[in-house]
Amino acid sequence: MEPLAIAEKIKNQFPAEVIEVVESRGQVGVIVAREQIGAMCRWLKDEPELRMDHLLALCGVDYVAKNGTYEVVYNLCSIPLRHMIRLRARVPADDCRIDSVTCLWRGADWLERECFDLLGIVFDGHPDLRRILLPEGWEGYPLRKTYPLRLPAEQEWQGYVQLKELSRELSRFDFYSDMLSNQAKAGANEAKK
Amino acid sequence: MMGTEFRNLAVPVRDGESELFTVQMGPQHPATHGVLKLNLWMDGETVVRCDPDAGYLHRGFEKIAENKTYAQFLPLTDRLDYISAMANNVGYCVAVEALLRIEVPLRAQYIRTMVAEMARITGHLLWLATHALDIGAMTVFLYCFRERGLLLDLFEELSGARLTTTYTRIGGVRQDVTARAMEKLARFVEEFPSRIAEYETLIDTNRIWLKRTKGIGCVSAEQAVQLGFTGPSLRASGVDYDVRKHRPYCAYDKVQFEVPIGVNGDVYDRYRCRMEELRQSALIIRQCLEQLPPGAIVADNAPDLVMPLARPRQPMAGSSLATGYIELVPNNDVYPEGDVYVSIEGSKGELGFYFVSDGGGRPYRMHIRSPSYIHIGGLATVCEGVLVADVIAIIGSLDVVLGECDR
Amino acid sequence: MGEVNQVELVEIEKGVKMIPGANAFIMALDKLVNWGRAGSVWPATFGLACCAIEMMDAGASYHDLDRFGMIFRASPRQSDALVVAGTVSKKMAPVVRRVYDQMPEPRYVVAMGSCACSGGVFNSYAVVQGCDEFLPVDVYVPGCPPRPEALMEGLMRLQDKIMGEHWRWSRWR
Amino acid sequence: MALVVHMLILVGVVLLHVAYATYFERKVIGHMQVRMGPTRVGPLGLLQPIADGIKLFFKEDVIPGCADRTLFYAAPIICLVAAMANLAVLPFASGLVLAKINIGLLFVFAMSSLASYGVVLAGWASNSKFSFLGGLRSMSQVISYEIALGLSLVGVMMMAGSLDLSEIVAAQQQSRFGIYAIPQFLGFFVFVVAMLAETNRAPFDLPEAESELVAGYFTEYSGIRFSLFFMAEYIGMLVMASIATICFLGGWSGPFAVPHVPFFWFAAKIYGIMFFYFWLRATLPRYRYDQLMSLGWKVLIPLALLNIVVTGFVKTIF
Repeated sequence: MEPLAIAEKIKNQFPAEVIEVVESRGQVGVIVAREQIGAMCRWLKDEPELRMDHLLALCGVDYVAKNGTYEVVYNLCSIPLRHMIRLRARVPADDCRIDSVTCLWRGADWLERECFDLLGIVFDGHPDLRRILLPEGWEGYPLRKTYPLRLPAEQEWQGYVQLKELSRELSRFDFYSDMLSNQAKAGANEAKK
Repeated sequence: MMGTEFRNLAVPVRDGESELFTVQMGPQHPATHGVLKLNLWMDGETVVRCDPDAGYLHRGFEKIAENKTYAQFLPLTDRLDYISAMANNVGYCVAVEALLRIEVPLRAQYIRTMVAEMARITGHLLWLATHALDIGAMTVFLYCFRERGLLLDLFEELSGARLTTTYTRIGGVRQDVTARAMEKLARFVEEFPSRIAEYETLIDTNRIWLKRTKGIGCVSAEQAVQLGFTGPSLRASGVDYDVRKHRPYCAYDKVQFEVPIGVNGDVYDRYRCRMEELRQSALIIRQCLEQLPPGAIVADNAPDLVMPLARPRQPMAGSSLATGYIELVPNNDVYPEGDVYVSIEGSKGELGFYFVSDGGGRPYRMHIRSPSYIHIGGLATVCEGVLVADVIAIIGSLDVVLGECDR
Repeated sequence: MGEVNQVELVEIEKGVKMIPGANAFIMALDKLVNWGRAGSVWPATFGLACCAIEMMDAGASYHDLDRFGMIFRASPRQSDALVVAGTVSKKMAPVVRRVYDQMPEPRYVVAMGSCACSGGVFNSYAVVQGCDEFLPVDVYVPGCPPRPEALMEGLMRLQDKIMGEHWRWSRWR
Repeated sequence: MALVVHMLILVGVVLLHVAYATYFERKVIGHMQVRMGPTRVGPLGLLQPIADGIKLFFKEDVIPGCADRTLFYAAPIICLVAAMANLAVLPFASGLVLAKINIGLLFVFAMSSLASYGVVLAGWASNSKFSFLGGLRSMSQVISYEIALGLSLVGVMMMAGSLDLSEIVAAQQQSRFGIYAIPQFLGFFVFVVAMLAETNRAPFDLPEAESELVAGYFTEYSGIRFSLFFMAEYIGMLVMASIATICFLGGWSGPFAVPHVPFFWFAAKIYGIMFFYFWLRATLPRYRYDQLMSLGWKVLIPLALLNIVVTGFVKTIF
């Protein structure tokens, strides 16, 4: 089925939810509100004419600077019918929550965890929402536009700071550390002279 | 780091008499293919629950991409699935070209198809090597590396690097193929099927191999789709989904090939599927060699920087190799606003790129749909109730690369 | 004792002398120990990223590290060298350090690839900018990834380094 | 005094053989895998085992903090002593045996099962999960295959009428075929399979399965203690190869006598069997734990029992 026709069908089924239909490079994205996302996905998956059984990708995009929302993007495709559609659910920045679709696709589990990990979007109903790519205890959400690419020293992850301290402490057991410290002393003495 | 709390999953402990035994396999473990960590709850040797932990190779690709121009990010794609870097280059360039509306000349399309298939062969060979090593057949490992070496030499001839090739460019390929390399490739393709037969004689008729792989880690078709599996791991379960056929890119609609489909979705079927794919890849390369048309290798409107040009071309606005800190001028003609999701069939499965452009010279957002990440996510389901030795076989058969998984 | 001194010792190479007539060599035990260590450097099987593939290639038939007596050991307790092959992310860094701490003395670290040397192309929030921030590195092998030959060269430099050591013996416990 | 000298000579010779068995293995497997094996340390890499030994001897000996120290110390020694004790009863040539005892075969069984205590203690004392699993696997594997191993040799005992290893060889030389491997082919087959399992070699190397359990029961051992395990394993292989030679392949007898070297054929046969070990390691994948058990209990033991019945039947009739 043509992507625009699919978008039209979605619009008919959920008139209150669809905010906008965007076409870009032959692909169609349907911008929707977040409230009915679970029901919408279920309908897309079960409707015999659509049968969107394959969740290609799920990711979040930070549009906070633009319009104060995050978007969770669902790229869906139908393996038997060979068509695809993109859902873009808007999540307001001040209430970063959306319903989970893990009950529809088991594979969404990790994708949602990643989205939570990197963008801080909370998925209600997710069985096990915790950090995945970044270690526990990491502060901030790297893919937000406000997050720096390179961390300043004061924002460094505590685990790594501790590791550096530990390695400094353990370095006195290194074979060459005695030698090096002696050399450093000798160098300092020479400098004094 | 991980406590012994069981969260919300009910763990079947046999009426309190047996305690579960937790093992943290990895990140430093010979069989986890890099830095995957598996938290296993075991009852004796049976795995009751498996909780994979990824992220030990998280390098922030998606954040880096937002801070680089499209051309600058290209070399980094090599390091995604570093086993078949060529395929990543092709995937990235196909996606960027869709976003920037660039039409690639036919010759470049064919060359890309060819190198992508070569990458698939190298990927599958490495997979077979490590998978066999995990199951204990160590000699296959070295035989596979022998053939892989020949292909790496060819990559070197094409691009100058063995592993991290950066061969394709946005709008084409880096340089034209040489006659000598094509001759070598033709010889390789001629000989390769007999080498596949050699691997098969080593393990295919081996009773221990069959016992270790048949009926292990079965994934039903429905389950595989649910989990989001793609590539050979999905096709082994009997689902006919191949991006090369579904949404053809490059020259895949101009060559003939078959997509091998499995039945049971067990470790053995995944192994068979990949072995057949090796044969099909050789077939595709042969057809590409025969059909390779003459012509340009770069599109006219390709925004490239370092290639020797036949005729002067528009440089990409505001970008140079040193633009790391240069402010780009937004140019909606060169970088139109919009978003696009384009995927290719990598050697592990569907490798997709989702781009959002806001008209600036850099991607506003880039998401990489990496098959390995999704396969590892499904590992917990597949590994429930199997023996610990089977966990190793299953990880091997799903063919995961952590560089791609953790990004 | 005087008689022994009269025998002319023939110096074969630096630090190794031979007593002519008798089938005997005189050398420092140090030299022998270093020779043994240099001849059997067992790296830990510890691949992190792209470089691990080239490390495997170095162990495979074309290059074959086994020729130098190097075999990969899975357990850090039985290995002598840690080849940090690939990007070290911050999440991984404590694990790398722990593997290093598990290794018995004398232990050596080879930083393989630009990422392990300096962070390489990945200058981002999640990547350690060079594993020497928390490990004492002996040999740096540049390249992205280094070819197997480059790794072999690095390991040979490590052998040279081992040959030059003095009294690096462990405490008897 | 002479006994002590003999003992020392034996231990020295065996240790040298063990060292060079590792070299032999690396070379054989190397060539099977289109590589070279060690070539750089000494001419043709011949000094490789010496270098390995020196390195391991001067390496730090790590004892994990939460390990049980006493058992951790004891385990490799138990392994090595049990393996070495076997050497005493092996007849390398006619009359060339340290202790000629009339229950030699039983002694070998006893010692080889004692060695598994060392393994299981190592797994337990390391207080590491991989070691623990490796130790348990090894224990159950040895117990299961010990039965098949013992039963497969009952046929030999019945034919030879003795448990004394020298007498078994002597009886074999007088038998119709000269070696028992032909009439006892069933027993020989069971013995070879059980022998591989007993010595934890491929395809039954589950206790030290590298891809599953890192290094199995000796994961936590380093330096010289690790090399003790290594030696014990290779001596175990040598002992099992000797038993196979003595009980099935006619011991030191050969097609023609080699002057001055009475143990020539014995050594040649042992090296043939060692080659077989390495060959299998380069060829076969690894069994899974439960498959290994079902092979042992459902195939090998019934086969060995069948062999006993047939042997007894034939012996009664003829």
